[in-house]
Order: sequence, then structure tokens, then C-alpha cells
Amino acid sequence: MANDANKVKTVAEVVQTIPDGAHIALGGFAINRCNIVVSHELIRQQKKDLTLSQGVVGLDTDLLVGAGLVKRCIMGGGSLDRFGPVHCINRARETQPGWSHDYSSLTICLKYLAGALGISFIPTKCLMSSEVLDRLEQFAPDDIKKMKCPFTGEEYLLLKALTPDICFVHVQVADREGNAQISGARWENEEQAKSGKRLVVVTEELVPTEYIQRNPERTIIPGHRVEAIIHQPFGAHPTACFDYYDYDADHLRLYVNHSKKKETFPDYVNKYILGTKDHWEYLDKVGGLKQMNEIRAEKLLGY
Amino acid sequence: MANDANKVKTVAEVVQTIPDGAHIALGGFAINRCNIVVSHELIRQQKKDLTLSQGVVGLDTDLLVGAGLVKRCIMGGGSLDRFGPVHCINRARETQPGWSHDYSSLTICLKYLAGALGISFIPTKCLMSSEVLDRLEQFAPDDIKKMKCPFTGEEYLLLKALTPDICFVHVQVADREGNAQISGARWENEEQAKSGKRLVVVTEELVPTEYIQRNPERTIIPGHRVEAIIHQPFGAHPTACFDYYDYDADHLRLYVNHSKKKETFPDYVNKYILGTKDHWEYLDKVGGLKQMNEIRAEKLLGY
Amino acid sequence: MTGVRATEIMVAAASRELCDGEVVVVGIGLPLMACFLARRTHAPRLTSLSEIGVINMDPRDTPVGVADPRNFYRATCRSGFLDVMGLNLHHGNVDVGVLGALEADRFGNINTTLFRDEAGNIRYWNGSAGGNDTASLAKRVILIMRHDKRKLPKTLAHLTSPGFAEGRSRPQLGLRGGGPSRLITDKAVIAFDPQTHRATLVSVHPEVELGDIVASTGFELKIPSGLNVTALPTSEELRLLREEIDPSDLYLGNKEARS
Amino acid sequence: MTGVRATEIMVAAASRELCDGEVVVVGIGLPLMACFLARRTHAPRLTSLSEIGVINMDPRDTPVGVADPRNFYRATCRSGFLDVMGLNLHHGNVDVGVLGALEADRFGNINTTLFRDEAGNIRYWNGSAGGNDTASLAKRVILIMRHDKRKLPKTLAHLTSPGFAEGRSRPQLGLRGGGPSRLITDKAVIAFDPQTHRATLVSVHPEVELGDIVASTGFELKIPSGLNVTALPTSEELRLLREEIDPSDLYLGNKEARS
Repeated sequence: MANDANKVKTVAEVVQTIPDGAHIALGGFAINRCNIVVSHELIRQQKKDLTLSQGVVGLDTDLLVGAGLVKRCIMGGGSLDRFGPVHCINRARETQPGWSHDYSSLTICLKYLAGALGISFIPTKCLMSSEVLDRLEQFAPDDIKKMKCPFTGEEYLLLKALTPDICFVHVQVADREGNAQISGARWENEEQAKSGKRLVVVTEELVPTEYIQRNPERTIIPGHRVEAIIHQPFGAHPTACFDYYDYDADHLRLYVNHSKKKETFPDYVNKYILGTKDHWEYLDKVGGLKQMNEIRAEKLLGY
Repeated sequence: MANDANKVKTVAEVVQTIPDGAHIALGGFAINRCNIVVSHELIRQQKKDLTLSQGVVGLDTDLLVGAGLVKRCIMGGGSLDRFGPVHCINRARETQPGWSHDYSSLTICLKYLAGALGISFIPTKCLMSSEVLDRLEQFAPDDIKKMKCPFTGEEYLLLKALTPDICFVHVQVADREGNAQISGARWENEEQAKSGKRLVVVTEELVPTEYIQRNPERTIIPGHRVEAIIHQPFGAHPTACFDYYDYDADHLRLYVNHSKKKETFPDYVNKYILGTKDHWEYLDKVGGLKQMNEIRAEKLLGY
Repeated sequence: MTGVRATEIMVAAASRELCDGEVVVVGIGLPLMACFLARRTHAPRLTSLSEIGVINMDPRDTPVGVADPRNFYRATCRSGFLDVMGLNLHHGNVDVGVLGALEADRFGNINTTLFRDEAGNIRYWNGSAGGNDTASLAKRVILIMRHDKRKLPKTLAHLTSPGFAEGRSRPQLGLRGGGPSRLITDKAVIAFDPQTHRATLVSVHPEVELGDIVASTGFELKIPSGLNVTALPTSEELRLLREEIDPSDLYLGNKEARS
Repeated sequence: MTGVRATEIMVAAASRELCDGEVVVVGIGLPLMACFLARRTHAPRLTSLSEIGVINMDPRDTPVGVADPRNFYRATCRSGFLDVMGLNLHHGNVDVGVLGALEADRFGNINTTLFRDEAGNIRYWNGSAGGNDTASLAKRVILIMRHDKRKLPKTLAHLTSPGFAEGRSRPQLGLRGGGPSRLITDKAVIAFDPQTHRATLVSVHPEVELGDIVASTGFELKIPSGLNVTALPTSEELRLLREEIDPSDLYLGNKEARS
């Protein structure tokens, strides 16, 4: 991968390089560090026929599915926690059998790990004797096999590696090379980010490399893996970004009120996404500086 | 694993619980964070017929082999960097064909990763078409197999998981529960430490849990995995412990002068190990407070 | 039991199933409440793991979900799926999984994926997330659920996470973990027979009629002689739940008691 | 070439093989020196990986080995084998491996495990460490070695890390990486023929006789017409090597030039 000199890009520039039909992996989890800024721009640019993968799907993926951009979802589960289920994704699952390939959190993570390690398969003892497996055997028969361990004789499932075309991960800090550090839990962020052909980091804060060098044990993503850095404060709103801001509970409720019904979802997209030219305009529309200050994280708590 | 209330033990107490013939994994690498305090005590207690495994063998393993405690070594390579080769290990390899099972750094790490993940095998594209593989097929035929990926048809080697009976890792800080954080590079420490049936942490500094909670993203080993914590400042001497002290170059040279020849090695063991009752006495014998101050790490450099 | 709510009985009963020193993977909601209660009472050395990558979380404010940063507070380790669910759960050193579900059957198989609504249409819910991993691998599993005929049916709408599927033993199913040990509802505590693996009543909550339990259970429930009454939460347990663990009644005040 | 040492020519020649923006796994010694020189001259955006788990190390003091904490200084990432050798090298995004060796043969296979001493006895050395991993997986490999008959033999004492074993192509060998591209010695720069995979002379260092090279090479070396003379290090390269990169002559002063 070429290690370009100027990697800091706008989300519009980055999204322009993504072809229709691409496999995109998003780094959010339910209502935490979702790639909202990326999802919004994918919708503004009306990308088509996307395959999405994610450990536990969240608002970033639900938005894309609701907006009709997604033809296949590879996922381990997901919800908007107590704000509600991922209604758009669930509608797609209800109406199109086999539209989603459903795994579990760990098995999606192992699939990314295999992709990141450059091995095309990895064994697991999860999913055995479940309908999750039955459905994968029905709808994704080329992605899952059974095998006896040649050393122990124990039966395993082999999972096929996931290798997305492009991965996005929202982080708290990154430098201009893409060296990125994540605070709080990081679910399958590392394995996912390193599993793909391209990697783009969205960061709350752009820091000098010297800051990274102070605590290089915290670097989860080394810069040479990163093709582009998008600098967007409050880029995960209305989901949370630990140490930076809490989720915006009011906006999440508003979202769920719209996403509940197919008929009302376009209103949300039109107003907050198509009706704004970029994330700054979106942030203004959802309450601007005053509201962002409202959800800003407290020092000790991180939310 | 029972999570006992008092896990802080002496190295003598811990080593007493290790049976002859055990498979021990040590966490050192060449001349960095070697489990010297553990090796010394194993020698004092004259354990027998040990199997040792380590990614890149270092002084901790060389000592045990030189003292005649080891019947099998599973390793990825090793040396004492520019201070010399691991003479004791090399003598054993020269005189006993098949005594060591030689892999590479990554393949040993993958074997530990498989052990840590609880999967009995893991594929790799390393070692193909090499004499390293030929010898493993000769001397460890039950530990390595070839296989075609059922998804891609690509040929892989399958490595058998490593699951040591007991793992030791030397860290900079740990609390009384065993929550441990490592500074500097950590080679295969995490995968190795989590691969075994038992895990013991040797720490330079015993910290309150509140210190761990300040930076829990840095916790490499969670306390519930840890059976015992040995608190021993300068416990890796004469090897380095980043942020705490540099390697002791004079003592390493003295070691290599003794280890070079089978005949002179017992002098080293008698004087510095059998001739001292514990690590504090050993530290006094190798220069005590003045020498430890000499090698103490400088703030910004960490060595 | 004046003023003691069913959710509080459930949480206290689940808490008592957890032993000091054990390692527990917990789902959000009542499972988390049970874990926090155990740690504040008889099991101070319990280790709690959250799939997202949090160990020993000790929230000041009740988290609304597993991804709520409130659940990261005072943790001793923040990592990810690979560490918590891979290097711990799949490694084999998790003693207990505590899970909620949409449905459970008489073999302790659970469904967290979809259900049939009143009109008979399939409605999707969350899917597995860490549920299948935990049910497959933990040494034992405790289920916490509301007790009604539709949630405890004869046949699941979807078998997301296996207990003793078709009444078979765990080794027969190719599974490593020990399977479900308890199903704790708002009416009773249920175990699974060691031979037949079938749901067997253990204790009935105070003031609940046996007939009500039978009528609210969609599957056949084995009822042994000599039934116990579930112990009520102690006043200290109630104080902890109400004042420290869920003062805003986020989970304990939920009539659905859904986790 | 007054005062220019063979080690300096080797390091400068190796440095020029590295392109800006590339990702390089480097062994200790002359490989590391070459990488640092490249970064300070034409390749400021080179990424260096050390197997132990260090990325972009920028030492103030010359490290004595890969495990020397001097090599951790000013790094942008400190992780471990799994990250550097697994999630990067095995993943397939390492452009170049720069390695030293005890022996190399005409197909660029290398030995870092053992050698025969004067008496013909087998003497063990280090083994593979990250060598086999790098040789197997990097897109291309640059070897840096002292040039003598015993170090460049017809038959290796041990094939630790494959180049083009038995003259076969990398896919035939089941290997993903592209194999060795250059063998840089204290006498010459050698490449491997794209068809036959055999060692082929590219350039001869200044003041080195072709006859000396042939006499010091244990294997058959293809010698094309139109040989070049290896460029000397520039004065700026020499200054950097002597004043900044290895001021204590730890590696550059080593007559053995062994890495």
C-alpha cells in the first residue's frame, strides 16, 4: 500500500472512491462509535448494492440499510440497546430471506481475524447445533464447513475469512499518518480494521505524531495501514464516543421513532442527511454547539 | 480457575507447586524481560525433565538448559543478541538431534494463539519449502500437518496449539489481583500467557488496582487469569526491563564467558544461583544497590 | 413480600447462583444486575466480562446497554471481542454465562433472533451477538426471563443458542460448555434434569401458585415432589438493588423484566 | 574510495533498494542501518517493522539487538509478534524484508540455524526467529551478507528460510512472498534471474576484482556482460551513517559485517 504524504481527506473525497457493490465494514457497535459521518456521506452519494459487515450492527449500518443502499449484511447481531431494535435491518431480514448472513459476535470477530492474519479459514466451536448454523449452511454454504481436527479428532466449524474492500473505524485520536488510538472497549475494531484491502480512520481529534509516541502501546492501528484520515469532531453523533461525548438520547429516540416504520424513515433521511451538505450542517441541525456541549463527556466518567 | 484472595506469593512457593516433567512457557526474549527470578528458583529446587517453550529463547531458557533441567525445547529461534548465542541451548541441539522443535517467531506465536483461543489447530503459510518444516515433520510429526483450504484450495500448514502447563511473564506493573500492564514491545507475551493452564506474573512493581483502572486499555493480562503474582524488583536482571532498567552488559558478558563451555557453566550456577538463597542475595552478589542504580532506566529513554 | 418486585426476586435468585471467585460473562439488563448484586454481597471476587471488551466494570450510573460507556467505568481491563470472547470464553475459562432471551424451551435452548407477532408474522429481534458464543462455551449458563406461555413455548421460533438441543447431551451436540443450569423467571426457578436434560421446577417464588406456573409454561415442566419456595431478597439485597445498582429503576422497574 | 568501508557501501546499496512509502520488516544490524539511512535520505515515509513488536523505531542510541530497548525509542506503535508478523506480514502488506544470514545459496535460500566449523562439526546458531516468516511472506527480500566462499556455498548446511528452493518459482513452493530480489555483499550486488531464479551479478563494488568475486563465491554466479560498478555512498550518506546512525561503529566497524 502506498504510504501517501497527505492522507487527511474529507469524507466526500473518500466516499467518491468507493464503487457500487463494494463490501464495506463499519466499526460501530449498537450506539457506540458508529461511523455516522461515513454512512451519511454514502447516502448523500447514493452508493448502491453494498455488502456490509459488522460484529454487532448499530446505527451506522441501520441507516444505510434503511436508505436502501445495502444488498447483503454479514453480521453477528445488533440493536440500538434499550432505544430499540435496528428496525431497518430487521425489516430487510423479514422481507428478504437470506439477505443477512447471521453469525455471532465472536465468529464475526474470528472471520475478521482470519482476514487480518491472511489465512483463509479459522476453526471455532461456536454455532454448533444451532439454527444460526442451519441458516448459514442454507444461505452461505460456501462460507462455512465442518472439519475434524487432524491432531485431536475434535469436530470444528471452519469459518471463511472476511476481507472487506474497505474498512472504516471511528477513533478518538489519530495523527496525520493514521496512527490511531482507541479509548474504552474496542469490540472487533482491531481485527476488522486490519482485515480489509483499504482502511480509513475517522478521528475526533487530529494529534501530532509526538502525542502518539508518548504512549505507543496504545496504538491499535499503525499509520502505514491507513489510506486516509477523516477529521470530524462529533463524527459519531448521535452515538457515543467514550471520553469525548455521550450518546444523544433524545436524537436516538427521534431516530427510532422514524425508523420504526418504512413510511417515516425517508423523512429522517431527507431532513438530517440529504438536507445537510456535510456533518457540520448536520450537527447544527441536531442542536449545534449547545447540544454538543450538553452531551460532552465529563472528565472522570468519559461520558 | 479459582480466584483466590491472596495471590501474592514468593517464587519459592510457586515453584514448589511445579511437578517434574511440566511444560513451562517463559516470557523473555533474548535479553529483554527474561524470567530470571523463575529460572533461578527452578534451578535451586532442581526441577527435572522440563519441556520449555518460548518464541525467541533468551537468557531465562538458556540458564535452565545449561543447568540440565530441560528435556525438550519448543522454540522459534533465539540468541543473546550481540552478547553471543544461547550456548547452552545450542550445545543441547548439537548433541541431541530432535531435542528442540524449531519453528519461527510467528509460528510459535500462532501456536500460542491457538492455545489461547481454545482451538487445537491454526493454519499458516510460513515454514513451507524449508528444512525447518522437514525437521518438524521428522521430529514432531504429530504437531504439524498439511491441508488444503476448503474455501480457496490453497495449501496451508496446520500448526498444533501449544498449551503449556504453566506460563510465566515478567511485567512492569501488576496489582494484587494480577491485572498486568506491559511497557515496550511485548512479542508473544499476551498469546503465550493466555495459552496455558496456569499463569504466574512476576512484576517489578505492585500497584493498587486504582492505578490499573486509570488506563485499563493497557491491561494485557486480566487478573482472573492469574494464579499468583511474584513481586520482585530487578527480577529480570541481567536482562532489560523497559522503563525500569537496562540490561547489565558486564554481567551478560560474564554469563556468556561461562556459558561458552560446558565445563565453566557450573561455576556460574554455583556462584550466582545455588550460592544465593533468593533474588535479593543474587542482586547483592551482582553489584547490589550501586549497580542497580547504574542500570536504572532514564526517564525519557526507558533504558 | 410487601413491595418486593418480581424483578428483584429474579435478580437475587440469579445472584445466589454465582459463586465467589467465578468468572462470568454477563448480558445487559437483569443479568448485569445479578452480577453486581453478587459482587456486593457474597461474591466480592467475582469477575464480570462484557463481550464488547470490558472486565470488572463497576458503573456509577446504570448502563442502558452493553455499548453504553457507563458500562466502561472503573473497569480493570478494556479490550475487545477477541480477548473477552476468544482468549477467555473460547479458551474455556468462563464459569458462567448469564443471559436473557426472547424464548426458551424445555431443554434450555434459547431464541434471541425473531418471534411471531400476534398476526403470525415473523418479526426479527437482535440475533445472537455474544449469546450463541456464551451458550456454546460457558461451563454453565443461567437464563433470566419473564415467565409466560409465549416466552416458554413448546417449539422455539428460532434456536439461536443451544442448551440441550433435542434433549441430547452437550458432547453429543459437539459443544464444549456445560449448558444451561438454571432458568430463573418471575415465577419460579427451574433446573435441567441431569439425565433427560428437561426443565424441572426447583422452587416457586413466594405467593405464586403452582397452577399459575403450569398454565404459564408452554412446554411440559417436570414437577418434583417437595418443592421449595424461592428465598426473598434480604433487606440488604433490596437496599443495594434500589439504592446502588439500579436507583433509576431502569431494569428493576421494567414489568417486562426483559433483559 | 578512501576511507569508505565495505559495510558502508553495503548499507548504502541496500538503502537504495528501499522505496519511499514502502513497509519494511528489518532484522538487526546492517539491515536496520540500511533502513535508517533510507529514511533519512530518499525514503522519509518508509515504515519499519521489527518482529518483536515495534513500528517506526527511531533510536537515539544504536541498539545491540532486536530486543534492545534502545530499539523501542520514539516508536509510533509498540505491540507484538501477532500484530507485526501476523496482522501485517502474514496479512500480506509488507513490501520488503531485509535480512542477514549465516549462509545463502544461488537461489537466495538462507541459513540462520547452524554451520559446520573447521573441524566439520555442526555448530548451532540462532535458528529462524522472524527470518523464515519474512522470507516466506514479504513481497521481496533483500539479503545483506559478507562475501566469502563459506558463506555463499553450493549447498546450505541448513535451509532455514526459502528463496527459490531448487530453482522453483514461489507459487510452486507454496509461498506467497516474491522471494529474494537482491543479495548485497561487501564485494557486489547480486540479483536473481526472473526465469531461472539463479544468482546473477548486478554490480561490483569499486576496487573489487571480478576474479576475486568469482573466487569468493562458493556457488556458480551468473555474470552478465555490461557489469556496473556499485555507487559509493554519498558524503551525506557517510555523514549520516557515521554521525547519526552508528556513531559508535557497532555495526559499521564490524569487519565481519555480520548482521
